Amino acid sequence: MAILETNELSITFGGHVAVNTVSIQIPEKKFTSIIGPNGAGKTTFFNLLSGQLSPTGGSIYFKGSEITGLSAMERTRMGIGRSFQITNVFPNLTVLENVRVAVQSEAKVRYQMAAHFLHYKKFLDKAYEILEKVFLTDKAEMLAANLAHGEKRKLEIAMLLALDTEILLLDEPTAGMSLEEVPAIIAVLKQIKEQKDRTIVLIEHKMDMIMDMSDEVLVLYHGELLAKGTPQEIVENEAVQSAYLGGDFHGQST
Amino acid sequence: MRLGNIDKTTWIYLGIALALFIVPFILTGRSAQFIMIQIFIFAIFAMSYDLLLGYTGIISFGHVMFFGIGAYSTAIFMDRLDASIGALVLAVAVAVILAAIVSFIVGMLTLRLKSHFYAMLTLGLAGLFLVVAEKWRPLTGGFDGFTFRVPDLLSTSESLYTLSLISLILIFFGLRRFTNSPFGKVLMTIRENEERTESLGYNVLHYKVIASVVSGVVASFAGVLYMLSLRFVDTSVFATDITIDVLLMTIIGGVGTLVGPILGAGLVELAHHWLSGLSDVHWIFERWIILYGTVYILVVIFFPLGIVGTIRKKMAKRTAVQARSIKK
Amino acid sequence: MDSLLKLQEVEAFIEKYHILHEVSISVPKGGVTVLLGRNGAGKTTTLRTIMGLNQVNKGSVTFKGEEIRNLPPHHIAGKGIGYVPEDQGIFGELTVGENIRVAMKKENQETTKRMEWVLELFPDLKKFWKKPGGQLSGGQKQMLSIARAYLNENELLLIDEPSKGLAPIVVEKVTETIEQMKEEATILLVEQNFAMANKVGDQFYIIDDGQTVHSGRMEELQEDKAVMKKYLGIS
Amino acid sequence: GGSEEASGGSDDTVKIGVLASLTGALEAYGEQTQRGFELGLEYATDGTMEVAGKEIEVIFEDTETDATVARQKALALLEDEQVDFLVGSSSSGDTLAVTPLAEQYETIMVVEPATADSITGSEYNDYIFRTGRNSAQDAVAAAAAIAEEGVEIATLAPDYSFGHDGVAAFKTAAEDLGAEIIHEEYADQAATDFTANIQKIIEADPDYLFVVWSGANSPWSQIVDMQLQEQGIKITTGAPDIAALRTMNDLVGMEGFTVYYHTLPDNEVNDWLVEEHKARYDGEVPDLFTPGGMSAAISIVEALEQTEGDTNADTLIETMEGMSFETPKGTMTFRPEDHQALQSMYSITLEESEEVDYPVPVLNEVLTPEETAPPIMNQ
Amino acid sequence: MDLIITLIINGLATGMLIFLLAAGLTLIFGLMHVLNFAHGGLFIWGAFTGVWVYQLSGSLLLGIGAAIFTGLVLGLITERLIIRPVYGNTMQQILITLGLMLVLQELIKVVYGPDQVAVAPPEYLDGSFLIGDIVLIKYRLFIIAVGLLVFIVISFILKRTKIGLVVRAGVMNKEMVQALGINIQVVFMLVFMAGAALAALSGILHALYSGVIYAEMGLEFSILAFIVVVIGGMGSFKGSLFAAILVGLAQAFMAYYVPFLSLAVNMLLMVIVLIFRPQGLFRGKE
Ligand SMILES: Nc1ncnc2c1ncn2[C@@H]1O[C@H](COP(=O)(O)OP(=O)(O)OP(=O)(O)O)[C@@H](O)[C@H]1O
Ligand SMILES: Nc1ncnc2c1ncn2[C@@H]1O[C@H](COP(=O)(O)OP(=O)(O)OP(=O)(O)O)[C@@H](O)[C@H]1O
Ligand SMILES: [Mg+2]
Ligand SMILES: [Mg+2]
Repeated sequence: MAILETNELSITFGGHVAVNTVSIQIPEKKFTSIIGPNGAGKTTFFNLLSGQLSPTGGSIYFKGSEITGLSAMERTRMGIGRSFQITNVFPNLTVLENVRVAVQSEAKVRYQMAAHFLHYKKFLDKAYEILEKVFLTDKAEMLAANLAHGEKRKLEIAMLLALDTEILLLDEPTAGMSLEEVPAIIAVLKQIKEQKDRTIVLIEHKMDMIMDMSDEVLVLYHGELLAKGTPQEIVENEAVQSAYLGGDFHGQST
Repeated sequence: MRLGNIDKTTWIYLGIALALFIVPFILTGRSAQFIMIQIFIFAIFAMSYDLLLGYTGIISFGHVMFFGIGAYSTAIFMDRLDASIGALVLAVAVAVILAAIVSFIVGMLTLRLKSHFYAMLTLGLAGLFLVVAEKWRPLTGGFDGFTFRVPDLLSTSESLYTLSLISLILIFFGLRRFTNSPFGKVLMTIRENEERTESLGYNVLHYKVIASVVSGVVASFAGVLYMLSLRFVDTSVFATDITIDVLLMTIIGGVGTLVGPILGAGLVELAHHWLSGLSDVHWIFERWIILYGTVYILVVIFFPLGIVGTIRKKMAKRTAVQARSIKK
Repeated sequence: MDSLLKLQEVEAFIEKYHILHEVSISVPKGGVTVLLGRNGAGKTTTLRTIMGLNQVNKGSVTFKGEEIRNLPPHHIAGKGIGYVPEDQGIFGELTVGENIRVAMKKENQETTKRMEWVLELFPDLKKFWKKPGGQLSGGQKQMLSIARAYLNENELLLIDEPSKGLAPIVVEKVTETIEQMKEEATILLVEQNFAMANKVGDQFYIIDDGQTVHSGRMEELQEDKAVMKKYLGIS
Repeated sequence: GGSEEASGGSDDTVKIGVLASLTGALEAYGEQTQRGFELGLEYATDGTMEVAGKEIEVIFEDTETDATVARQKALALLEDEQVDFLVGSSSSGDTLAVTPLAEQYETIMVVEPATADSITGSEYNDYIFRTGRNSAQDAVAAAAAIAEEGVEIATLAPDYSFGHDGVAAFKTAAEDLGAEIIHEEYADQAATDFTANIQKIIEADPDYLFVVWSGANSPWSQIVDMQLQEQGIKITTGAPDIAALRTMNDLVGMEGFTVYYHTLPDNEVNDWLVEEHKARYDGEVPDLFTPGGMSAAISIVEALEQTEGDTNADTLIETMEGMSFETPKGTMTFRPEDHQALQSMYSITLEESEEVDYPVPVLNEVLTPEETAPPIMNQ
Repeated sequence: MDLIITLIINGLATGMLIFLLAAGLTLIFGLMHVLNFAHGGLFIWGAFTGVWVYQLSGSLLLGIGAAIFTGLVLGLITERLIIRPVYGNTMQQILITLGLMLVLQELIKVVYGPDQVAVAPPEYLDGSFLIGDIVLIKYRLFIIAVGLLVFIVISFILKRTKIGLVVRAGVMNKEMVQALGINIQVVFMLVFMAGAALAALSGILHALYSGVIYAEMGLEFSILAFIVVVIGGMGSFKGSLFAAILVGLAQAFMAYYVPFLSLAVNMLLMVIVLIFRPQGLFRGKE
């Protein structure tokens, strides 16, 4: 069953059609990847799904009900969470606080004005737990602004995990992350998907990762859906090869 | 609540608060107490400003309008009704409700937009309030203003001192709890990155409007106290100068700290008083404003985060450096 | 071999944090030197320090034999060092064209020619010439940043993770570009994409916890499985 | 509070606290008051600085033209210094913030030179005496200078209480004299462009334009530029202090009135004032509010002489009500009903002068205290 | 009809005066994102020094020159000592420039005395033409001309040179601009000096317009300048010109037709613009 579905979804930025009548279904509890050249409209597509942008045409359905007009905040509350390609954290709060706020949102403690936040110790525990998963525990007390680039990426993932939404939209989560840590992060994501039955949608340029994890791959090209299928089908697709993968990819996955 | 749960700083603040209750016994002159009262009032006002500026990241150039609303409500009720506690309570109620309504409307109008719109819209509205106070002369006495009496209970300097101090303490601890609550923590994330807060599932507009209402209400209460101490009202309670003063108090003390604005209020009032009092010493002090302005400049250079902010940062760093060296 | 850029036991602090403990790097003229290391090791800080964007507390940084430690960044840039920062450093409210214009040191035939060459390489930039840089896609930003650095005739280019966020086909292009640039300029490259680093790199340094811990020729590194595993997590 | 008895610090001194704007926008006024007050004490005590065997001590405090500061300084004077008299202040707001304290501390306050009618009107209390003229007096003087049967007058005033009060009082006075107010125009005090206002006045086509203005941003140059006089509209206003007279170069020939200009009054006190002032301040002549400061000092010394040094407020009130005293502006009398000093004003014409670079007021007629008596407004 | 023309011309002149006042602010705020509350201080220093030299020498041109020179010097000192440490930090900018404003305003009184100073335009700009019922005041025509000139010159510089780009880029990412080999500090300094010089220029022009100058006028008018900058859209030069003229005309017409609102016209205009077009009239159109 499709948990998230778009119907002829489009957006135009002053003449430039960034996403062009894309209709897709994202199957529940599966791992879907979106690939495509730079500027193909992947991030924009995410922005439409998560409510950062509103479409100029088409509609979006979440679990069968239309969410096209809802705000980003409402969609998060419904269960659509995302991470950002350009790291987008709270720079002058500590790493721990960054995650804690996401935990708090997940616990739906939103308008509590009279109690001290330390009364919510479980938030802290949960936040630490998540930091551990992404190898950031020793940076917990550091201001997010001072993190190295790769560390910020991990914080992005941590915040998304803390939200614990039904569907996780990940925009190039491992860009700039050290080679040794990429597999570990992948493992975390896989684990979440398996243990918690989550749906994951991933934008990536790292083909080996895509090949390894995806149940299905969607290819965007110039804002349009160019192809979809299993990883193997996609890699063998000639259109995809010439538009995206380039000369080195002839079926093999490095 | 168990006492053991209260953290160390709370005890320190409580201690200072208690010590302040003793001040009137030492400082018996009414004019000295008047200065203290002014400090308390402006400390309250500055804290309300800090809630906006320091915690939520909203700049207001017209915060004085809430102060003025409090001031005029009090003055008019004291003058038109009688100088009784009942009338005062009514005045406070009206002040608070009016401030809440105005801040709510302004907030709804502008807080969905980027920060400086709130600043300029409040500046504009404060200007309009000033014009209204100017023009509605039967009620406000216009530019010249009018004097009035206050309830007998509050006519002594000591009782007013006590009232303002108690208000300051209650509001300080109230706001401290408010900013330390889960709600308050979200305010800080809004200051840092509004869109991200939204995408974490928080309704940013609600938070900002609530913060601006709370801030407006507290500011109007400061206006009430101000009137009780001054017993005279004119249109200057809507003047931009007051906003600027309170802005300076907040920044000098350190935004986002709550204690900072209190310290800032104390420093600004005392420095002002002290410098202007020096004019007998040397002619240069007749131009004390030059020194006063210089102080602002020096504070920024030497205490870039405000006094409290800079000190806190220094302390935080020391602990961090210690922690690191221990780790190694 | 004559080294173009030389860092000797450089120590650097950011505010009070001791970030670089002892970094010694020698970049020979011509060719590509790659800096490797895990997240937070201090690679970016090293590049920034060379560029004068961080203070050097100890040690020396020489460029063509001349001490450049703690000179203002624009002086350092003026000596012929170009920089492609990790976060791309795009001026978000300026259009693509304006971003490029700001970067041009001279507006003469030579630079115009270079510009045309880069635009050919990244046609997206030409397409979005009038679009504010902030609205580009992540990869387009990366292209713009590289293009900017290539415009001027620099002797040394510091490039921080250029392949990050680029589609494979573009990574190929960037790899080509770097190989092209190599002809005219020396390159100091930070890269997590090992395949790419391996392809373009001549020699390497590994930084770990603010220290240069290992160096050698790129071909040697591939052989040295132990080092690869220890510092780069590649097995 | 019960313990707030007004009693002099010690028995053989009389303390006087003077509040004035010594810095800020009104500091020129504050300085005039200060100089006048010092000279006045000297004059009234023949240089001994003693009255009825008591030494006089004066403390000047700067209100910064801020009501809060004024109140705080007044409290300091009343409490810490235990002054026997308050004097001041340069702005009506500062003064109104302080007058209730005079009542509370049962201390006489001589208001000088704040002009708001409400000080001796709606906000009156028994402890307040005013040597300064009030807005209504200005208005009556202005009317006396030009109004007569059949004259049509338009007014231009700043759009706040000072302007509105002034015009209202002027209107009453002028209409009493048979003139007609055919147009009232109010302009933003901080306006840079008065074209619209002046245009409307031109359209109303009066015989006279009466201007009430205070504050630096004056409409004069524009009035001249719009060629009102050429279009048959005569201009009249109160002549201001010397600094502001410089802005009125183009208004030579204008008829109006003034509170004071040093050449106008013809009496010994003024002669002394002008001479001493010049001697002491580098040849400068006393300005608009200098005689006011002097009058305030003289009134206090006079009262103390009559009470033989008794500073008890009730005694003083009794003494001062109806008391007349000689000032640079001739005889002043505190009207018993509202404690406003009735005083001479001067009907004048602005004329060019050889000696100075600004137009000087030349006397047409002295308007007697009775002629310029304002309505009683504290009932 | 005559009336309308008179009102329009005078409204235009007021508008130009306000534009000149806001131009320096727009430059500094629009390009450098510095909230310069000391703008009014630079304005009065231009006014007082300019008037002093003008009255001493009898030449308005010298007076204007002196004002501009004062602006440049003060701008230089201010930028180096006061502004440079606080780029990018709005709050510190507010505090430090307000401090400077107080100092500048008070120093005027030390140097030129506390009294207001009266001044009239030179003979050739004094007086007015009366054409039918239309009053044309010479000095106002002069102001309109100067305003247009300033607008054209600045627009030209911003369009034709890289300086506007460099400054804007420098504000967005100072380090990157430096890394591109540009000495951004010098560029910032020059722009700030230019802004200060514009403030000072508007000071002397304003002095002759209103006939008197006094130390406190600085703060009063800088708030007006801020309003204009906001209405026009922050940093848009065209916007400032347009907004200033709008405010000038609104003042003129409101004072004539709806006098009871004339006190509130600036604020009202800003409130309306903020509510209906919060980005300002011209933002994003350039
Ligand atoms: N806010 C915006 N305004 C105008 N154009 C935009 C905006 N956001 C994106 N675009 C344009 O839409 C196109 C798609 O951008 P998008 O960021 O979705 O690409 P992407 O597929 O995520 O690329 P990458 O892999 O490089 O991140 C690009 O050409 C980009 O310039
Ligand atoms: N302003 C700062 N304050 C404190 N620590 C900082 C600051 N900036 C960087 N650091 C720390 O310095 C270390 C080195 O950072 P740097 O950005 O050089 O790493 P990097 O090797 O480039 O990592 P990445 O591959 O993730 O980009 C990191 O641990 C980072 O947390
Ligand atoms: Mg993208
Ligand atoms: Mg890095």
